[in-house]
Amino acid sequence: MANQDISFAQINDDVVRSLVVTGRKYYITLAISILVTFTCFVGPWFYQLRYGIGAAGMNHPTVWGTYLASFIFWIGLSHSGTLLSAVLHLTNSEWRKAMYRSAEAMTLFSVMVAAMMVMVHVGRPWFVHWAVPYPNQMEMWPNFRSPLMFDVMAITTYMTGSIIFIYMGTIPDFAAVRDRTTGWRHHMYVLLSLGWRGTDTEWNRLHWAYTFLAVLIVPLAVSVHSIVSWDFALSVVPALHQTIFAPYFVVGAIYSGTAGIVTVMFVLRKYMKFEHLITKLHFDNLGKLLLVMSLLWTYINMVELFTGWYSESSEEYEALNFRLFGFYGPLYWEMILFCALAPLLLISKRFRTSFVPMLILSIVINIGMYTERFLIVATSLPRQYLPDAWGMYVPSLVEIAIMVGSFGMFTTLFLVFVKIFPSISLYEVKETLPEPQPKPQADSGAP
Amino acid sequence: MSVSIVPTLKLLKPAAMVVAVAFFGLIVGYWANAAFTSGNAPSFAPGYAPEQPIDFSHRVHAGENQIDCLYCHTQASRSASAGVPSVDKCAGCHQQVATDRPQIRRVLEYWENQEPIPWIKVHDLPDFVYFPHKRHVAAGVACQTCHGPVETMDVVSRQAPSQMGICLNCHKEHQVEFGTDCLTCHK
Amino acid sequence: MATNALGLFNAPSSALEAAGALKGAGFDSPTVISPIPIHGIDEVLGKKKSIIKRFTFFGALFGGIAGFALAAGTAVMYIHATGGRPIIAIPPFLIITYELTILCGILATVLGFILGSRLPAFKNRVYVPEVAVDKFAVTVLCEDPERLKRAHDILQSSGAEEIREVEGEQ
Amino acid sequence: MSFIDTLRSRWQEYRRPGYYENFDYAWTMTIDLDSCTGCGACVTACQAENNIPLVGEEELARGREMHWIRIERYWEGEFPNAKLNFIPMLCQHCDAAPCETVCPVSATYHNQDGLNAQVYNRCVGTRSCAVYCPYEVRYFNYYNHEWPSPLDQQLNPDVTVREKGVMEKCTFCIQRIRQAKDAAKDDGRRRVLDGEVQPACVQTCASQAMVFGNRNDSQSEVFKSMNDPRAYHVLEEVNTAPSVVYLKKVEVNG
Repeated sequence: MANQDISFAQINDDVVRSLVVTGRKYYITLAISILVTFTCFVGPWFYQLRYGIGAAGMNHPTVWGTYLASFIFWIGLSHSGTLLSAVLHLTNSEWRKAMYRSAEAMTLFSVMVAAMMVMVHVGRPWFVHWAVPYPNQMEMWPNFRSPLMFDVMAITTYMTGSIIFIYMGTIPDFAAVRDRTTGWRHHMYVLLSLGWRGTDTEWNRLHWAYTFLAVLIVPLAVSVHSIVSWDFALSVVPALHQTIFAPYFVVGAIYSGTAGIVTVMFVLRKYMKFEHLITKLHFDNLGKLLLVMSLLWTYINMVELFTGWYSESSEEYEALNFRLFGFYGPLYWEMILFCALAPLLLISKRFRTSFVPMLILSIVINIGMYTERFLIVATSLPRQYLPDAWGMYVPSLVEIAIMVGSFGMFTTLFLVFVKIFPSISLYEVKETLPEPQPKPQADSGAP
Repeated sequence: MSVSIVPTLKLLKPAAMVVAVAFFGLIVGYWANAAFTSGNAPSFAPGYAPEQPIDFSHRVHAGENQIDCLYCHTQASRSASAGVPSVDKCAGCHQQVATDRPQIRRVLEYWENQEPIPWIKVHDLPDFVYFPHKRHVAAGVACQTCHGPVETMDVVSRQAPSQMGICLNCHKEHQVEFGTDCLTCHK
Repeated sequence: MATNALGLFNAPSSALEAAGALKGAGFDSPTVISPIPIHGIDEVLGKKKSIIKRFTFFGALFGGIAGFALAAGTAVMYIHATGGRPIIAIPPFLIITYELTILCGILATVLGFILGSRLPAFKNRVYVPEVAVDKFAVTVLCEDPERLKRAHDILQSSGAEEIREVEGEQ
Repeated sequence: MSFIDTLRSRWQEYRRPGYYENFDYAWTMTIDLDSCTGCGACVTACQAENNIPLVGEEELARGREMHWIRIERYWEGEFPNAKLNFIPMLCQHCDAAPCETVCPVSATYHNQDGLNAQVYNRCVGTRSCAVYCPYEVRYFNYYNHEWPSPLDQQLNPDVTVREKGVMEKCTFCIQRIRQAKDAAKDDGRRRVLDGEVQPACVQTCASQAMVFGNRNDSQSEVFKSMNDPRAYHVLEEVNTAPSVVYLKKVEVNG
């Protein structure tokens, strides 16, 4: 909820200002992020396309590497936005209204970056369209029994669903912004708002459509990340072939996604000057959610260890041993520190309502979560059944560059977004304010 | 005061035209690619008819004089590739037949110099496809099925676009045992 | 083009009052334009039946059937046996079914929304930019000057801040 | 009614695991570990037969070896009593192969001859099959390999040279199987005779530790060999139903 003493008009002013008035800081950030995207993502990727996947550090037992870890990370980051927004919409939460738009945008862009990571990951991206069902002269269709095909279907659906969900929720705001802008912006918003007016019929239809979308999107979002987990869990690789993986990934995804929202909220609040709209209350609530997710995540992580430990099968045991005490052992303990211990600070209300510590914690959590994804790939595959084929995987420079570049790409997309989409939902924030009361009779009647 | 998206749409007419043309171009380009250049190289397109070192006419040999395909392309019934006849084969007849024509003299020149004629391959398959002529000749598939009416051509041109669908259709039509198994053609 | 009376209000309650009064006076369905959805509008203007739910339901149903048909049909069209599993393997195909159910459900909902809300607006529709900020407007189509006058009076008595005559479609 | 009957029979057909039931061949290999000397001739033969690139020292150090069959070496005991065991590891052509189910584009699948097929030109390079394979016998082309002249002259024309970004693995020398089938057809025989097909590794094995053949034919050499009491499958607990059978080494003194 926003502060109660701001007026409807002020919200319009704030949002239009955030779209139209652009400071030098914005352009500098945009330039840097575009530069990073090109030098760290596009460039190395082209090198890799010419040379082959050999440019990355993957080798014989560890054929999957950081590209896949980044893919899961971005998909995970995408998980909170739309899911949280839909759940909170269905439960009529007031505090959702000031933050859901940018959370959804985060979803959308991280799904896009994740899709790019798939392109980077595969050996022959120029044939990636073969994983799409379309009639062709070869009469070949994709293999729908494959967990990777589930991924293709789920992520396509999720991306489509997220685009529609964010767009539909923004139509009234496009209309509000349309009236205040001129030139090309005006024409863009005319088209985007579809000629929305805000009549009773329109509101009614929007409400129903939006609610149905939310209902459809909640199970979808849960399915997407469990399907991503099955890429691993449906194999017979020790330490990956686990039933806990689906909930583990879903929880991890919501966890890192919520931390991502905290980061984005902080940046929006600070640089778009939404201090009166995004308040301590939001950080408090998000902090509680983070705490819950962190505890859940820790629990599932323990269960994962237990099954390996109790099974006492030599390959499970070896994989576990390698993860905890092997070459990447320190990374594992870093992950525990960042994702299981550090978030315990959230128990304190004072911590939850202070902005900078929350920002630092959210970034720390996401570093930990990236480590988690990296460890899943880099400590399971090198220790499989046959010890002769054991190996070691270290990311190459190209891989690290592309990982950094993917952050640049995400930032670029987000920066473009904040200048086109009203990043605060105008009408829903207004809804949280006290309803305007009719003025005393004396004032009315004047034409 | 009223609202409508039509004025903006009208403004966008030129842009829409560009998009429409680009879209149309994309579709035409896709179609052209699928129909003519599938298989990556321009030489895989139907209608490819390179100029050969000798103006050899299949119409005269196979059409008018009714020489069997397998008389010259003997390898077709024995091995995977149909093969091009050696100069010896040409000389076998043309030491007697029509020796005065300039083109024949050139053939005999090759023969006397003990050099092969540098024929240019017209029908080519991608390298990852294995097509045994032997099996198909043994199964009674006419050469014309894939190569077209060669006996009417003065200059041989490519007929079938060598696409997987064509192989598959034929195999399905004739109910070849395990004919759609990938390993039948790819190995 | 038709003439419409449009009254601007600064509170949703007075706008609703005006709309109710107009309806009671025999005007056919006044339109309330507001910056936020108004609670309790159904009681004044009558409950609106939405066709969206049907779209969502049948879209999802179609998606489910199409999803299974896509997976099973394409598996049968070119048979590649994999991993000793049946060609039509139920558990994996259920996932495809699930995803396509949701995808088609979402797309059908969008279609339902577009049709149900009469968007996009291709004709000039009655609108004033103030309603996107903090004003609530009630507008009604008036065929002749006499009805315009009556609408004017009703709006006035309900406490309209400002009354305009606007050309356009409802 | 007949339409429903057809539908039902088709449905039952498609619900049967593996779909192909009455096929002529089920290619199988047995490897007698008692005879295996670990000489590595099979590795070399395979390399020559199947156009497998030599990756070079540098790539080898990065763990990107390429050989469809490898000799795994396992030491037992401490120095004075140390013992060395060998086990040649190649694609097991599992009947319930995990790698097949995961390929999104059906580049790898099971064919009617019991072979685990890998179609190179369909592969998009997700590398998931290599992750799913418990035997680690799938090898990936990390870049375009070159055969500097005159090595290019020894490439086998019957085998595709693989591009970068493509997964490859043992095919049981499919080109030889196809050739033998061709010869059988020319002779008007329905089946290949036992011993007519030999993959390069089997042909090369000096101690004749490997036997290859059709296990559907109860007269075949391989059928006898795989029913030896010493026979076992590697990683039987993963339930992949491999087509490669190992014969246990006979221990002399404990």
